[in-house]
Amino acid sequence: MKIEFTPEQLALQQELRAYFEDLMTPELQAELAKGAGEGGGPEFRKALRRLGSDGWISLGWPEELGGRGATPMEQYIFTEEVMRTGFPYPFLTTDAIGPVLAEHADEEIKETVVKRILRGELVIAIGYSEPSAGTDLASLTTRADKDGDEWVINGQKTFTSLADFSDYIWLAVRTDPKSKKHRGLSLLLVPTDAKGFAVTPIWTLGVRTNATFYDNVRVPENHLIGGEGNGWGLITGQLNRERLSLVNHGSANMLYQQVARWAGETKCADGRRVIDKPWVQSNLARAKSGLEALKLLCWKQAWQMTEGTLQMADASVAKVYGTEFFIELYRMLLEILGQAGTLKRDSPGEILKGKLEFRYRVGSILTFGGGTNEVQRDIIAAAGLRMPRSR
Amino acid sequence: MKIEFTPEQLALQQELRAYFEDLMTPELQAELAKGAGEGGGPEFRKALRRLGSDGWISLGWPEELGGRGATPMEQYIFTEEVMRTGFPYPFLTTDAIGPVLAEHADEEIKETVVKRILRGELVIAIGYSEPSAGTDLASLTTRADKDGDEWVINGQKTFTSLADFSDYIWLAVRTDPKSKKHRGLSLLLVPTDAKGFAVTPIWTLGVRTNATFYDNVRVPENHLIGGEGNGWGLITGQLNRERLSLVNHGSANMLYQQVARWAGETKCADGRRVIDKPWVQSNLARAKSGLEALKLLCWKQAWQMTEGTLQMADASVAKVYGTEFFIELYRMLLEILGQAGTLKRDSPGEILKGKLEFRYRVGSILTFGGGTNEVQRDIIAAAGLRMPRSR
Amino acid sequence: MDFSLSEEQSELQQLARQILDDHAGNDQLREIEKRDECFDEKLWRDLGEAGLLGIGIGEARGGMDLGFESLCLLAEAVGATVAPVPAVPVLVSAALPIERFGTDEQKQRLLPGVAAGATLVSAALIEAGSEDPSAPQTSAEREGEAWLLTGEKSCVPFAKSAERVLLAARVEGGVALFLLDPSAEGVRLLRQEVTASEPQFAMLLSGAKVDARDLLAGPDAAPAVIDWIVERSAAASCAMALGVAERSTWMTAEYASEREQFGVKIATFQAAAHRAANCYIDVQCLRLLTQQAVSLLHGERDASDAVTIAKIWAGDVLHRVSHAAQHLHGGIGVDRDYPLFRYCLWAKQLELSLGSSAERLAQLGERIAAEYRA
Amino acid sequence: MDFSLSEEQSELQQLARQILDDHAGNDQLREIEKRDECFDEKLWRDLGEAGLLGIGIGEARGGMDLGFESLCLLAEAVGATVAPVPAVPVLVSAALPIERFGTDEQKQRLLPGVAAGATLVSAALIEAGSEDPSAPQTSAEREGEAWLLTGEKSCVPFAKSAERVLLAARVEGGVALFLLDPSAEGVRLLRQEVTASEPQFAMLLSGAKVDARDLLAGPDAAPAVIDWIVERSAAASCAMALGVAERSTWMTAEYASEREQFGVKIATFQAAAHRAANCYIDVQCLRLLTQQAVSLLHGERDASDAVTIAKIWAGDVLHRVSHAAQHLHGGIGVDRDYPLFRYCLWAKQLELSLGSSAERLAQLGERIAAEYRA
Repeated sequence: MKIEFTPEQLALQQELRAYFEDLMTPELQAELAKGAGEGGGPEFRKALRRLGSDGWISLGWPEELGGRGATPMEQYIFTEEVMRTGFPYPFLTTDAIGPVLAEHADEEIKETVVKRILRGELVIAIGYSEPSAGTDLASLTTRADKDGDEWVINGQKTFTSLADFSDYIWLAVRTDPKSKKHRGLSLLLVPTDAKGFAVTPIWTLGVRTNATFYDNVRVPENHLIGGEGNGWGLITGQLNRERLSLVNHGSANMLYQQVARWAGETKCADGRRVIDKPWVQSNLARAKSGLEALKLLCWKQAWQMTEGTLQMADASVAKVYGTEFFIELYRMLLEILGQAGTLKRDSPGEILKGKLEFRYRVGSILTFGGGTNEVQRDIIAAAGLRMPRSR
Repeated sequence: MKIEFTPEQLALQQELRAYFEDLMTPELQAELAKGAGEGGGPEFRKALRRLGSDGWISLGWPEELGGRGATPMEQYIFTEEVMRTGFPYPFLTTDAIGPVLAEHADEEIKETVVKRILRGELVIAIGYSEPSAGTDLASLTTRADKDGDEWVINGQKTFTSLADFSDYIWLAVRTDPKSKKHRGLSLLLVPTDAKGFAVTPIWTLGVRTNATFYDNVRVPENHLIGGEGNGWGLITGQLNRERLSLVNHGSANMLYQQVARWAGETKCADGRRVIDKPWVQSNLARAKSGLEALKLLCWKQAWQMTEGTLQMADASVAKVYGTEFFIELYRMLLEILGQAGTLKRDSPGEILKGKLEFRYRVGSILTFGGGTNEVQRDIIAAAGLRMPRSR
Repeated sequence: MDFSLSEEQSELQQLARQILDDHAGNDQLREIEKRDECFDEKLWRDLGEAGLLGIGIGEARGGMDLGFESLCLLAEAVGATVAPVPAVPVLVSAALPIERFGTDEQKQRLLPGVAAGATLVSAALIEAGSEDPSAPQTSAEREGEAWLLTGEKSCVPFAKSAERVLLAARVEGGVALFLLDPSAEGVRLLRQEVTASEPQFAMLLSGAKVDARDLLAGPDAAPAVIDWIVERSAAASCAMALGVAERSTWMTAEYASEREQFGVKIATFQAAAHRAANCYIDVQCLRLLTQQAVSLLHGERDASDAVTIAKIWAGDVLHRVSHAAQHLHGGIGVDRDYPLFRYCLWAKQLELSLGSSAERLAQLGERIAAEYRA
Repeated sequence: MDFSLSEEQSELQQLARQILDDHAGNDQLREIEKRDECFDEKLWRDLGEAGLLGIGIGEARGGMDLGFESLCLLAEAVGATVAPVPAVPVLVSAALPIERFGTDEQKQRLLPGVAAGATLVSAALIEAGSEDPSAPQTSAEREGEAWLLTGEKSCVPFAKSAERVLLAARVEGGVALFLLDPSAEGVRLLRQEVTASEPQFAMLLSGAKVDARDLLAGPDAAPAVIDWIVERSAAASCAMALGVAERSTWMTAEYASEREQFGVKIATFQAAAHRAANCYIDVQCLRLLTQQAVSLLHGERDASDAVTIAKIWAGDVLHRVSHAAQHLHGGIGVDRDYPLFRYCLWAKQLELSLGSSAERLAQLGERIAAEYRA
């Protein structure tokens, strides 16, 4: 057993930390601050292209697909450093959809899409959820019908995040109208400049997301990826890959450190420091204990992925623990800031740029997003503890 | 609103407190300490007869059944004072079964059983659970068949607490062998000196309980109480009445006060008192906050019973909250005692007579006993929040 | 022992709920949230016309003088509708202490307008560097009969539209309470955006002048008055929290009873039903603890522990219920087109105001230690 | 980064599990529990013969010198079987510091017997009035070359059958560590009954004599040695806790998968399945935190925070898993004829020993404050 980074892994971490400090120019930071940190502006595009040309986007891609073949452990270190900076790196484009396209798409799409993903020129949004197909994704009704050598798409998606500035939608559709549930689903790549495609914003507690509409949208037949009727496997595979980045330890740990530093520096009216109060110490200690478990769950999972020994229940454990711990973490840290913790970014008196005020609002989507925690617990009981399923 | 005892209620409380101090003689306390506090010995019997002759047993019985017609609020005050003393008052005999017998039994049984209950001469054990009918009580299989003017009982019960010294078993049986689930159940009063009845101990984490066996046990037909096939209503009615005494505030609050007093008096190696440690204060504060909610849930429920406005969900709320809070309360208090909290009564160095060490062990049965908390939560969702039932 | 409302209180509760429900539809709230200051003046005036703003104000000043229990029923109803009206800061934190401790002149000058819904008053309870209301850094110096105040208050609700803002400042011999005119010279107001939609302000005071007639309490009386205010503000905010948590719970139960996934109502998943049941238990507990605190304050009894415990529970319950509600709603729970999000924002706002659970727990622990230290 | 066991460690784990499982059947345990001292001497000798008692002891003294990670695998296996053998007090709290800090003579005299299973040694870490191992009230005075000890130790496992008991006492200039012969004059042993079945004793010392050769560490070295012992004892008790919690979880999952109520397996109730899933998550977390602490100690690295955090989690996980297991088992979970009850008793015993979660959390908080106090 050796539960720490190797010297090579530490070196990669240091290299990335320096790289991102350089990447996050004041202009980029200002642009991100103006939006809700979701990206899409010109500075964001510029930084993304730089990440592409510096070879970081292909880091975790298999060598046979033109990638650098980094292990999941190295990819995890990359993810952690990205998330520490707050750069809205399009992980779903670069690490979930990109490699799938590289493996399954034809030469034309490889030229027009895959290469541009690797160059940091493209962002792709995910179009899965529908108003009545959320947790129960397999019941989706958006359909695509074959008409000659084109697919004709009709339907509506909800919570299509990033669609307002994405170049494509990675769209789950029903291609066999007679099929039910997870059979007969396929994945299509839909250019956002296609005729009949429309976006309207959904303003949420935290960031903007979108409803997207498909009114006889036509795409060529090679835009169906991975074979007709094979959508379900691609969707669940992607959700599994996504789960680890949802509960990344690095950025949560940074918040803890920032609050601890603030509490260590800030004096109360009576001259004591905030951190001198026993209840503040207790909140920090609980935060640190919880973060330590999160760190090890992430490390273990990245290590298991590297070794090829990741079990289904393990990914669910990290997802459930991490997302529910975040809710508690933000609370414990906000209690330390007190009422000043309710002040938003740019308000006089805000602490840590209102970051916690914001994080608590966006953090609430993680327990149901990315595979709701009830389903994850069902998986843990069944796959982890071999208990009979409840229905 | 007036959320406190009336002067009359306070006077009753004071009267009872003095009465029980007098009742709990050193001899009785020594006898109880020798057993696990469950009663059954000669001093216990003596005290119970005194409670009978002083009129306390009939306190909450309706006047038309020979009782003093006290309100549920007064009865609650009585229960709280009893539990503070640690006297193993046979509530199920006196307040659950007794009034049912007084209402439903014939004159003979009223003479031989009911009067003796009121005189404090009898203890009756409850025989409901069977090895494969615990939470799902309605699936019980112990049967009674009519033979002439007698019932012939065959079967086995588990967790028949107090059966080792009780005078009767209040036994749930299936009188219609063709019936399923809660139909066709009846209640019989079985004298423990009946032929074919046997008791063997079940030693638990905390106190002793029993398995009881019924091998062609014969009882006269008037020992079937409340009518053939009417058992289910009597059982659930009794469980509902029982629930409030399970989560009584008084004795839990006394433990809190005793630990707080100990922490206030006891000095650490460095000369500080135990209670000077912020984490000890924090545990005490969490204990007190939780106790305060329990107190009010109990008061409200007793008040609602007095007013006749108790809703089904309310009783379940108090049961779930109280039993789960006890588990946390014992932990918080034990943490304050530290490793010395693992020392049992009579061991050198024990604190508060090992009471907490013992309570944590017996407390664990309450979350499933008396109607498991899963079923209570089903009730709260359905009856309290009008949500559709899950199965 | 009596947990019931009086007939008068029930009627008042009905009335408040009716007026608030009429104004607090999703579309109406959305319109008001577009304004610079999220405040429904029409609703406020309607409440005034119905007499509800005068619950805590004496009859001689146009109020109904119905007592603190009734006032908290209004606060609860405001929480249940998340109506954009400043019931707690104006009526409890400011008007109530003026009614109780003010001079006749102050009462006559300020309270009839408050009761009618024409005048706002507010209170500045915290400062940038100190959230302990009884330990202000702001100081006041005599200038003739008047006072000059210097310091920085933070998170003052409705400071811009208030006629007077009640605040504490250090003076010789301790702390005093003043009624500051926020439009006076030497006062700078900076708008603060907070989690909930309430307009709040930082108040920068550089020699801001307060007339002698606007002193509410001198150094002898002020510490007790500050505790009096904070206890009532906290209890009223628990009542508001109760409204927020209870309505969130019901919205969640209803949504789960209608929303289908996997071909069944999600309420029929035992995990979802039990999560909602836990909210129900939490709300019941918060209701009882709030009632106890409010009822003791109503009778001017010692309520320090009762208020502290209610506030601890309020923070815990708001946190748990708010997240359970969002979780069981899924995506729609965070959508600003669906009303739940306001409850979640108010939940966090109330949780962190007037002492978080962690801070209040430490406070209670210290009191217990003082009680039991032999 | 490597979370795997070495081949040697895996084999050792297999061996330990096999021997322990052979001895720890319900009937066997019941027999042993009838004895005055709940201790399976046969099992202990078998472990000794298999070399497992010498994991932490040098080869020159009949041990295998396999390191702390391996020793904790044994502790975990003991926890998983709740076998009545004193792995942690004898092998970790006492033998390990003798091996590391003892004189050659001490090692040669005591450790070969320990490795063979013929000799027990133990450690007295707490006192009646002080559970802080580094702040004993017991004192030692010189008498010629020897020492006379006076004071009162509490909860000393196996004090009656131990050849020597390691303990700390105040001396001039600080604290020193001694190896006391519990059968020496001036030592009175009083049996203590504790939650778990382990035999423990109060040790009353009134001028109990310790030879010069039985001094383990003088005042210069002792404070660091005490920390060294406490960290390893705590980490090993986390490993034991892991075994207890994991086996409880599996017993519960299996029971729920077989027990029927309402005509279905109770595992098919989502509330029951999710409660078990929560135990699984808890156990995974405890495993990782324990591995981290143990692995750092194995490499003689700074592990203060890692040990403290593992112990906090151990307390929390034992508490939660133990109650979930009992709850989901229902009545049979508290029946002393069914094996679960032993796990629950050991859970509480381990939770409250060597610093409860609440106390350890406060300790961690103080360290964080020292780190960040600017």
